[in-house]
Amino acid sequence: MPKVKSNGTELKVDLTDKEITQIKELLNREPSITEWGMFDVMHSEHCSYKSSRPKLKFFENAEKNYDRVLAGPGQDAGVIDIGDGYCLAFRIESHNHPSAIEPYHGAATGIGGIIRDILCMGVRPIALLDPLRFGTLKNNPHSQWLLKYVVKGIADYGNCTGIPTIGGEVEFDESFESNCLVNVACIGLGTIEDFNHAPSRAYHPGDYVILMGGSTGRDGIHGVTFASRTLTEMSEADRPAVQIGDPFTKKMIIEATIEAIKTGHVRGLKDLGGGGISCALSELTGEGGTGALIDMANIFTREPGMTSFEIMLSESQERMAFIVKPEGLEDILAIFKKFEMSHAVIGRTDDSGVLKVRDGENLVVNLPSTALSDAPTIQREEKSPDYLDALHKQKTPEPTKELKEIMHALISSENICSKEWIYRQYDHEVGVRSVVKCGEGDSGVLRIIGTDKFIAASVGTNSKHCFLDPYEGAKGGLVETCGNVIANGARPLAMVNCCNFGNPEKPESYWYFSKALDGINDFCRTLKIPIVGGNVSFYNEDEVKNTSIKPTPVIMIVGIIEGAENIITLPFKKPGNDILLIGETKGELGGSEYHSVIYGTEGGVPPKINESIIKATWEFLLELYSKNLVEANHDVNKGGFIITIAEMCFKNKLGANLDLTDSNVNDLRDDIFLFSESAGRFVIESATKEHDIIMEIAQQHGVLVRKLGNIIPEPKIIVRGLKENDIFLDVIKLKELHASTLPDLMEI
Amino acid sequence: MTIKIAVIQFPGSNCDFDAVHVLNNVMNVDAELIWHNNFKEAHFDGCIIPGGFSFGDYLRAGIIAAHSPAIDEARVMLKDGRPIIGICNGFQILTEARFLPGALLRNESLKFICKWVNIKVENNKTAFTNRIEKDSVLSIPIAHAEGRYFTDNLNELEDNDQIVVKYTNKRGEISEESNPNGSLENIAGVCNLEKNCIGLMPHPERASESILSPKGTTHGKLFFESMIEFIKKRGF
Amino acid sequence: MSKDENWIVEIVLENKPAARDPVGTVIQKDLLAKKGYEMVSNVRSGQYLRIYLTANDANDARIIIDKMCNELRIFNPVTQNLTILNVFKT
Amino acid sequence: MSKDENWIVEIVLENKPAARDPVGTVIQKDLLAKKGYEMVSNVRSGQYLRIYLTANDANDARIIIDKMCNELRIFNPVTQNLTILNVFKT
Ligand SMILES: Nc1ncnc2c1ncn2[C@@H]1O[C@H](COP(=O)(O)OP(=O)(O)O)[C@@H](O)[C@H]1O
Ligand SMILES: [Mg+2]
Repeated sequence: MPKVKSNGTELKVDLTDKEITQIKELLNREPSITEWGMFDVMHSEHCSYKSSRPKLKFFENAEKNYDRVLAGPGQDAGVIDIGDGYCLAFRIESHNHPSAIEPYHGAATGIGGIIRDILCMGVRPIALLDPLRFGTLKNNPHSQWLLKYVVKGIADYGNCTGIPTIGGEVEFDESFESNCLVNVACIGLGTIEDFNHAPSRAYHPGDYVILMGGSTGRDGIHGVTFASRTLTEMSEADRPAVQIGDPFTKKMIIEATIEAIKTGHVRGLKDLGGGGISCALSELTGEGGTGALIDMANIFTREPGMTSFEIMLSESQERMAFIVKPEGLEDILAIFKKFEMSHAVIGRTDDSGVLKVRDGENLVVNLPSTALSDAPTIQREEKSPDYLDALHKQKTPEPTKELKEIMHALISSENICSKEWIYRQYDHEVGVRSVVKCGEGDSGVLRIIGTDKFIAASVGTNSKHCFLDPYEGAKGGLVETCGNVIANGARPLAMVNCCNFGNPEKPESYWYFSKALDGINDFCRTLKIPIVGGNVSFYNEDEVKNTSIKPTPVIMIVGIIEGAENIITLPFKKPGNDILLIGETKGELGGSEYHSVIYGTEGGVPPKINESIIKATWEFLLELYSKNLVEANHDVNKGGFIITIAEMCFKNKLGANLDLTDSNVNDLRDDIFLFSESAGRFVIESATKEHDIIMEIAQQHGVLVRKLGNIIPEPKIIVRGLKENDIFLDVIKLKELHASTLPDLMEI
Repeated sequence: MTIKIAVIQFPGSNCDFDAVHVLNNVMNVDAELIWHNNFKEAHFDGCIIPGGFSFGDYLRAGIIAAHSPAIDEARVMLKDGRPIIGICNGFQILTEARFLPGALLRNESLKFICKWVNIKVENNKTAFTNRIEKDSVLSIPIAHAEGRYFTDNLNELEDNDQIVVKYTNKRGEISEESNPNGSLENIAGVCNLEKNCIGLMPHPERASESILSPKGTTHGKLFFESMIEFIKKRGF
Repeated sequence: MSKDENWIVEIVLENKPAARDPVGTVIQKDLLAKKGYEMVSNVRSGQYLRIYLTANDANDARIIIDKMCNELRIFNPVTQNLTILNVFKT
Repeated sequence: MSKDENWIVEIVLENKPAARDPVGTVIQKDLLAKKGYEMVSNVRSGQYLRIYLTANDANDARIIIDKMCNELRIFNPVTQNLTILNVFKT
C-alpha cells in the first residue's frame, strides 16, 4: 500500500498513485492527515463503487422511467409509491467479511446498518430478510459455528428492535466455506409526506447539524477498507475490531428519529455507516449543494484523547446525523431528551460549498463538499473462465439409485430441507402485520394496516446456476424471486440487488459480475421491473484455496397484493382438487441439486430464461387469481416439480395421485423430467370443475399447462405414467426427512 | 364514558403499538400509549405492560423496567383492584416487580422461539379469563428467549389457583413435547392472589384477528374481552 | 472521614441448582462430543459484573455493593445466588 | 508423573476494552445512576464460567482451560478477551 505524509505523520492508504496526484491537484496543497484518511475511505471500493460503477450505469434512470419510483439507485434505499399516500423503502446490503470472522456481531451489525439505511429515508422499518451462504454443514464444525452465530446475531438484533424477520434464503456450498455471505434486507413503510420530509441531503444553509445516538469510539476505523480487500490480504492484526451492536440503542434511535421526522423540522437525515462522520457529512452537503462548519469539540466521544483522524473516521455503530431547521431545534432536542439519547449540535450548514471541521484553532478538514464523492472509476478487465466449457459438457449420469431413494436424498439435502431451524429463532410476527409467515408461502406477506393492501417480499438467487452461467443465472434469480411473490398472489413492483463476487482485479471474477449485471438489466428492462437500488460486495474469496466464491447476485423483490381475498398460500388444501403444472420442463440440470446431491458434480447446462414465456406465465397466473381459480401455489425450483408437490402436501398431511403420461412433453428420461430445474414453473391447486376454463385461459396466454393428478386425503404420493416403474412415497416420511435435516446437523 | 386503558411504553418495548392497535381497532376501547416516565394511574381503568425488550433485556429481562416510576404507579392500580396484564416482556417485568410470583428464565434450548402453540385455561376466574371456559384450548403465538417459568413455591401457586394457563397439545394434554421452553409444569401464565393481575408469555394481541392466525381463530381477543367485562363489572 | 478511593468489585450471579444452568450444560455436552476433555467433570455458568466505584475502603466498597445488589435486585433471589468474587483498589 | 488433583478454574469472557459493552452501560446509566448509586462510575459485564477438572497442577489446569475455550469457540478472540480469574484446588 502506498504511504502519504502530512506534517510528519505517515499513513498507509489504499489510493492509487494517480488518485493521490489528482487529490493534491484538486486541493492545490497537501491534504491534512485527517483529509487523507477521508479520501482513503471515500475512494474505497465499498464506498465509491469504483470497479462496479461502470456497470451500474445501466441502473441509473429508474425515477425517470417509472412513475411509481420516488427514489432510485444512489439513495440510501429505493422508495416506491404504493398508492393511498403510502410509500415503501427497501434495500439490501452485504456484511460478509465481518461475519466471516465474527459471525455473531458481524451479522448483528449488518442488521443494524440496513435498519439505519431505511430509517434515513424517513420511514419506519417494518421487516427484515436474510439471504445467507455457508459451506456445507455435514462434518463441518466451522460452517455449523458460522450458521449458528449468524442466525443468533440476526435474531438478537432484529428481535430486540421489534422488526420482524419475515423471510430469507440460505444455500450451502463449499465455495462459501471460509467466506460466508451474510446479506440483509430491510423494508420500511411510511407516508409519502414522511419521505419528502427527510431527504438525505442538506439543501439549506443555516440549518443545525445534530449528531444523535451512540458515542464515537475508536472501534471500526477503516471497516470499509476491510470490506474492500480479501480476507487473506488483511492479516489478523490489520483487521479492525468487529463492531459490537447495541440493538437497544438502535430501537431508541428508531423511535426518536420517527418522532423527530413527524415534527416536520428535520430537513435532512443520514445514517453513519461506513466512513462514519466523514462520509455522512460529505454526502449531505456535497449532494445538497451546501457546505458546513463542524466543531469537533462537540462530538461526544467514548474515550478521551481521540484524534481528529479517529473521530472523523470512526465507524462506531448506532449514530445518526440530522439537519434541522433553526426554528425547530428546541423541539427536536426535546424529543432526543425524552428518549434519553445522547446528542449534540455539532455545527451548521452554510452556502460555502466547503466542508470545514475545526479542532480547536485548527481547521483539520477544509474540502469542497463534492470532492469526496467524486471518486474515479476503474475499467476492469473481463474474461470468461477457461474451466466453463468442460463443465458445460458434463452430462447427467445414468441413475444408479431408485427414484424413491433419490427423492429421499433430495428432500433431506441441506439446500432443499426445511429452514425452520432458522426462522423459529426470528420473531417474524412482531408488528401484527405478518399474514403469510415463514414456511407458509414462498414469500413473506405483510398487511398495511388501515388499507386492503399487502406487501409480498422475497430474496434469493441460485449460486450454482450463476457459477455455470452468470447471465442466465442472474435472470434465473429474478424469475425465482418474482415467482415467489407471484405464487402468493402479488404483482412484482420493484427490485434491489446485492452483488456478491470475488476479486474484481481478477478478469474472471469481473466477468461474472459483468455478465450477471447484463442479465439483471436485460430481464428487468423487458419485464418492466424498476431497479431501485443495489449493493456490491467484491473480494469474497476463499482464504485457503485462493478461489472465488460462487457468484451470487442476490435479488430482492417486493410486490403488492390488492385485497385479502387475493392472497394465495402454499399448502394443498382440499382432497379431490386438481394438481396442475404450469410451464415447460426441459432437460435443464446444470448446477442442479440432483447433480450435486446424487452425483457430487456441478456441471451441465443450467436453465435458460425466455422472457416472453415468463411474462406470459405471470399474466396467466394473475388472470387466474382475478377469477379466483387458484387454491394453492408454489413455484418450482431446486429438486424439480416433484419436490414442489411434496412440500405442498406437508402442512395439511395430504397426498397426491399423479399420472404423468401426457406431461413429459419433451420425452425426457424419468429422472431428468422429475428433477429438472427449468425456470418459471409453478404447481397450483385448483378445483376440478375449473379445469376447462383454466386450460382455455392458458391457451390464450400461450402457456403450457398440464394436469398432473389430484390431491388425495391419504398422506402418500403415487406417481404413475413414467417410462419406468411407478413410485410410491410416504408423505409423513418425506416431511420428517425435510424437517429433521437442519436440527440434526446443528444440534449434534 | 369509555373505558381507558394505558399501554405503557418502556425504552425497548416493541409490542406496544400492537397492543394499542388491537385495543383501539379490534376491541374498540380507548387505549393510549404512554411513555413510562409520564404514566399517571389515576386516568386509567386498566393497564397493559406490553412485550419487547425493555432496556434491551440487559442484566435480566424485565429487571430494569421494574424499577421505573411507571411500576410505582401501576402498584397503586394493583392495590386498587384494577386489571393489569403483562405480556411476554411485560410478564417478566411484573415478576421482577413482584406483582406476580416466580421468575422467567432463559429457554431450555437457549434459543429464541417464535411459534404458535396451544394453551389450556386452568383458571377462568381472573380479570383476563372470565370470558373463557375452563379447560378450553387456545391457539396463540409465543416469541421469547426468556420464558421458562420457574418458582420455588409451586404448591402455594396451585393451592391459591394462581396458574392461569399451561402449554398443552391440541387436545389439552400436558406433555413434555408441548412445553416449548422448559417451563415448570408447562406454566405459560400466572396471576396474583387477588386475580386482577396476570402475566402471559404468549401474545394475545397477535392472536386477536383471524387474518393473522394460521387457523383463522381469534382466541387472543378473549383475554381483552374478559378485561373489558371485568372493568364493566367493577364500574368505571 | 471519606477517602474516596477508586475500587473495583467483581460479582457473579449464578442460577440456583433448582433453576438449572442450561449454558453450563451445553458446554459440557459439547465437551463430551469433543474427545480429549475427559478431565473436565463439570461446568457452571454465571453472569459476571465488574463494578467501578469510589469508596472509603474495601469494606465500604463491599457494603455498598451488597446493599445495591439487594436493594435493586441485581440478582433475583428466587432463582439466583450472588457472590462477591473480589474487591480491589485500582 | 501425573498427580490428578481436583482443580477449579474460574474464567470470565468479556468484550475487549476498546469495544462497547452495552449491557454494562445500561446497568450503570439506567439503573444504578437513577437509583442513587452515583459512586459507581462504570460497569462492565461478562460471561463467567467455573470449570471443575483434574489436572497435574495449577499451570496444567490453566493450559487445559485456555485450549478448551479456544477449541470449543467458547469465546471469539476477535471481539472478546478471556481472563482466568482464579485457579484453586478443591
Ligand atoms: N435465512 C432465512 N431466514 C428466514 N427465513 C428463511 C431463511 N431461509 C429460508 N427461510 C424461509 O423458509 C421458507 C422456505 O424457504 P425456501 O426453501 O428458500 O423457499 P422456496 O421454496 O421458495 O425455495 C420461506 O418461508 C423462507 O422465507
Ligand atoms: Mg419458492
